[in-house]
Amino acid sequence: MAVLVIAIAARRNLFSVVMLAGIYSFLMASVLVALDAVDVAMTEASVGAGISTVLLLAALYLTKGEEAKPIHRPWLPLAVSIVVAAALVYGSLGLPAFSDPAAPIHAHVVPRYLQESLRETGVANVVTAVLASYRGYDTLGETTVVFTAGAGVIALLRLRRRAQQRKDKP
Amino acid sequence: MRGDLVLRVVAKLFIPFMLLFALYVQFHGELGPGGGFQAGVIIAAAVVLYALIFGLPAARRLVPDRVVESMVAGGVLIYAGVGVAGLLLGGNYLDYFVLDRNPVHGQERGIFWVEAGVAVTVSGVMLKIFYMFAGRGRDPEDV
Amino acid sequence: MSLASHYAYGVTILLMVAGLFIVIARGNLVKKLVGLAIFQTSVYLLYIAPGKLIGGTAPIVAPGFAVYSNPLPHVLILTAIVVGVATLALGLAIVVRIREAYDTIEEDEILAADQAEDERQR
Amino acid sequence: MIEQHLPALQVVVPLISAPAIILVRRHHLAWGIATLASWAALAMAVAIAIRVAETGTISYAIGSWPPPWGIEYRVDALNAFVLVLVSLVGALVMPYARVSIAAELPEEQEYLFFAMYCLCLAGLLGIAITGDAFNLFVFLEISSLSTYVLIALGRRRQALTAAYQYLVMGTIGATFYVIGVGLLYLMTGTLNMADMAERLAGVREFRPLIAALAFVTVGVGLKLALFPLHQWLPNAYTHAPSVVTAFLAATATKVSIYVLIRFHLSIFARAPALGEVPFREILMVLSILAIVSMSLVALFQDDLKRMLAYSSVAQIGYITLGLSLANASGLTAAATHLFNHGMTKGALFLLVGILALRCAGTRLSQLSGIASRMPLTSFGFMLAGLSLIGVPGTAGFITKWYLVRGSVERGSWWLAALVVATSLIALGYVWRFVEVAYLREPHAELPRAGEAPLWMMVPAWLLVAGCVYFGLETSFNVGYVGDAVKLLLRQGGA
Repeated sequence: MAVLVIAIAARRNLFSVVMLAGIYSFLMASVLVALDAVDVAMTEASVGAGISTVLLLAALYLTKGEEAKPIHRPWLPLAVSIVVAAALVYGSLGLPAFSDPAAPIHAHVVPRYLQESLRETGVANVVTAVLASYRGYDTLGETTVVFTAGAGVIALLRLRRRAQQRKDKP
Repeated sequence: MRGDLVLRVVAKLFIPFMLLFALYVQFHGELGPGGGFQAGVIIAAAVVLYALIFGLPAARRLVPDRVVESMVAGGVLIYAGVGVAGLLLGGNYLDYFVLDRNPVHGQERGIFWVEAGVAVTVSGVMLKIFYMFAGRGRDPEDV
Repeated sequence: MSLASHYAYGVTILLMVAGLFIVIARGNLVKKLVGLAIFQTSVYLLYIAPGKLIGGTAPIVAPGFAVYSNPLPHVLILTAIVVGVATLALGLAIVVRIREAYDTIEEDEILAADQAEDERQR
Repeated sequence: MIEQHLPALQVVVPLISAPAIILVRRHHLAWGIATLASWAALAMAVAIAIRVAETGTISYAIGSWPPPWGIEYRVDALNAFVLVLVSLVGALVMPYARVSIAAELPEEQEYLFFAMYCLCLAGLLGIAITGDAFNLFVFLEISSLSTYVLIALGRRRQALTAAYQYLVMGTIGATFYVIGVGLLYLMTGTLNMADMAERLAGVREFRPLIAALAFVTVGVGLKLALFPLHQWLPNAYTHAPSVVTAFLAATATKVSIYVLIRFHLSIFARAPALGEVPFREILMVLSILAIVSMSLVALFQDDLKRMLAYSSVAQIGYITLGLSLANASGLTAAATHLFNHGMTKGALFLLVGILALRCAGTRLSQLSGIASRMPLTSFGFMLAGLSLIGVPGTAGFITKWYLVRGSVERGSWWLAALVVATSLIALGYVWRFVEVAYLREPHAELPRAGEAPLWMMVPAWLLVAGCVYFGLETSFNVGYVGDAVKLLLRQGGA
């Protein structure tokens, strides 16, 4: 995966960048399956590798396929990235070890979901139970986010030619 | 590509199964992985496949823009409406317990409708976005 | 606290920073969005990886299993994925409009066009 | 029975009206629904604020799942105050939007604008009211996505680039926030803010907490245009439609500041980790840099909208300066300035919108002698400008007074002097408008039409009147904020 990301950074043909990003999503999905997150993996595969790729290709069709050569030297971005990485490494050193059942995330809040959800909601898939019931309000928010994006795309792309010309010549 | 007989036949065979699979994912979400979001994506994908093979205008006749826009808004209204129903029946917002005399059945009913709302909005939005992007380049006056 | 136990975090951090770098360093508007998507995707690992319990199974209650991986991060990340794709769609719509208005999707060329316009108005 | 459910309805009413608007599609009806929703939101916010003042903190469990398993809405004096501010500005800009949007947008886009506006309002209210750290992220994204669209609807093509720039920076900010919350979740196992605060007190491993706080601060800092993360703001404010600029300037950054306050002062209140890193000192240095540099930049702007945008970044600096003082006066200054500056900037941007509607543009050179044609607008601008400077008798003065007091209490006389000195720079840029408007010969291209319709004048003047009223009558904002500050300091165990 790391190799892929570096390839994405280096490639200037946008078409291959999009393809590589799709492969990246698939790899991510398989890693997620390995981590027992089947619902997430399914979504990532359909969204990351499916929808995103289609959207990017459609957008590329409407724009152009090559990236111009970067002019400035990437020192500032590099510096920012290194600072962020340092902060993350610093923070992650104090985190609980991988697969430690005593870690707070396994000990607090979650046990009720795992033990009670079948009895309380009648749903065997705990992810669905938490998603739609315990934290159903988040999902309402999520649906609204999708709705916002949809309405936003309508608002942005519905413009007729007339309105655009006015925009071109301010 | 639009004239290819094999493609047309295969697509016609394929699309009903995709829709069926979407329904499976939708209703099976309580037992296995899946749910409204994934089902919505699959429904949208089926129509997108139809558009790719029979052309965008044909797909737009099959599922007109007005319907899609109503779906975009309708899903959110269904979801939020379940919440309001909870309020009206004397519970808190998004309270599913009060939706049925048996609280567990109430939960199941609430989850069912909520997932349906998600699926409707998601498929509507995905389809709308596809129409928007795909229709943009082909507009005769917009080259 | 062995090195192996933090391997997952290491990978996550690497991916995250690479995505962030693409966003800031690249001038092409589409590529920036791809970088943004990678940046967001890598955050998923930060949530999901610690939720895994070795020997555990996916959190679907069934007889015969006692140890499940943590479902809460899965729920959160499902939401995050959806938010990510919504952002991407909106971003691309804006890019398409920018392309129509400026005839380019390179940041430098857009800046130059804006400056030229400012000069004219003065 | 209904009062009990107000916290949920507060957010849900504007949220439901957005899809309803998409369904009806007619732009007059769309305006009607949006207006109804925003005035209803105002009424509910006031009702909630009164209840909080009477009975103390309200907790509302959504879906009847008890926290921390379900999502909790938790309203105390601080967020009730923010709710009132957001919904007040939201309600006031609606009549204005009726005329201004008809003038700035093609008719087929109007209903979409109002839908986006409702979503943005719902998102901002949701951020302010929620007691769950991840739910906050979801509503942050609702408000952000709709904001990007609202900005991109601006008339000129620069609006698109401004929206894109904001989209990229805003998404990085939101992702940073998620990283921060993720780290907190890994250390505490909970997402509920109150629960988190309690459990943080017991966490002994400092490093993830410090990293988490840093990520949340930077992430929210991007949204609130904390210097030097403010690059998106001037472009966005300059090119967005006038109503949007006024609404965002008065609310969006203020809500983000609320989030910052919430994290630093209530969630991390009892975490021993905070003492390890000089967050307050860093914040103070950044605030001072923001105030001085951005005030100077504003002084040399040619475009009125852009001048006000830079001045916003400087004013945000005053708020964070108050936070960094970390004593009662400083916090009071910060919280009252949320309200006062929201009102002042809202008024100024609404008035600039009127100028933009009537004149060729908002460059100072295009506005010379405008006072002779539009005396009410110009006079209103001057009054609100006085509040921006902080002249006694206006709302802005209250803030400056508490800031100076807070600095003196800490023994930093130089800081007090700095606050006074930078106010003089604000005097400088407000004076530039006054000079151009009142003392120059009228511009040849000035319109004959005179003042704008009442739909636009009344909301703008209500805010101007608020700037003066709240400068003389301080029982609402200082009184209410006093409660909030006491609560915050008590949570800190101080």
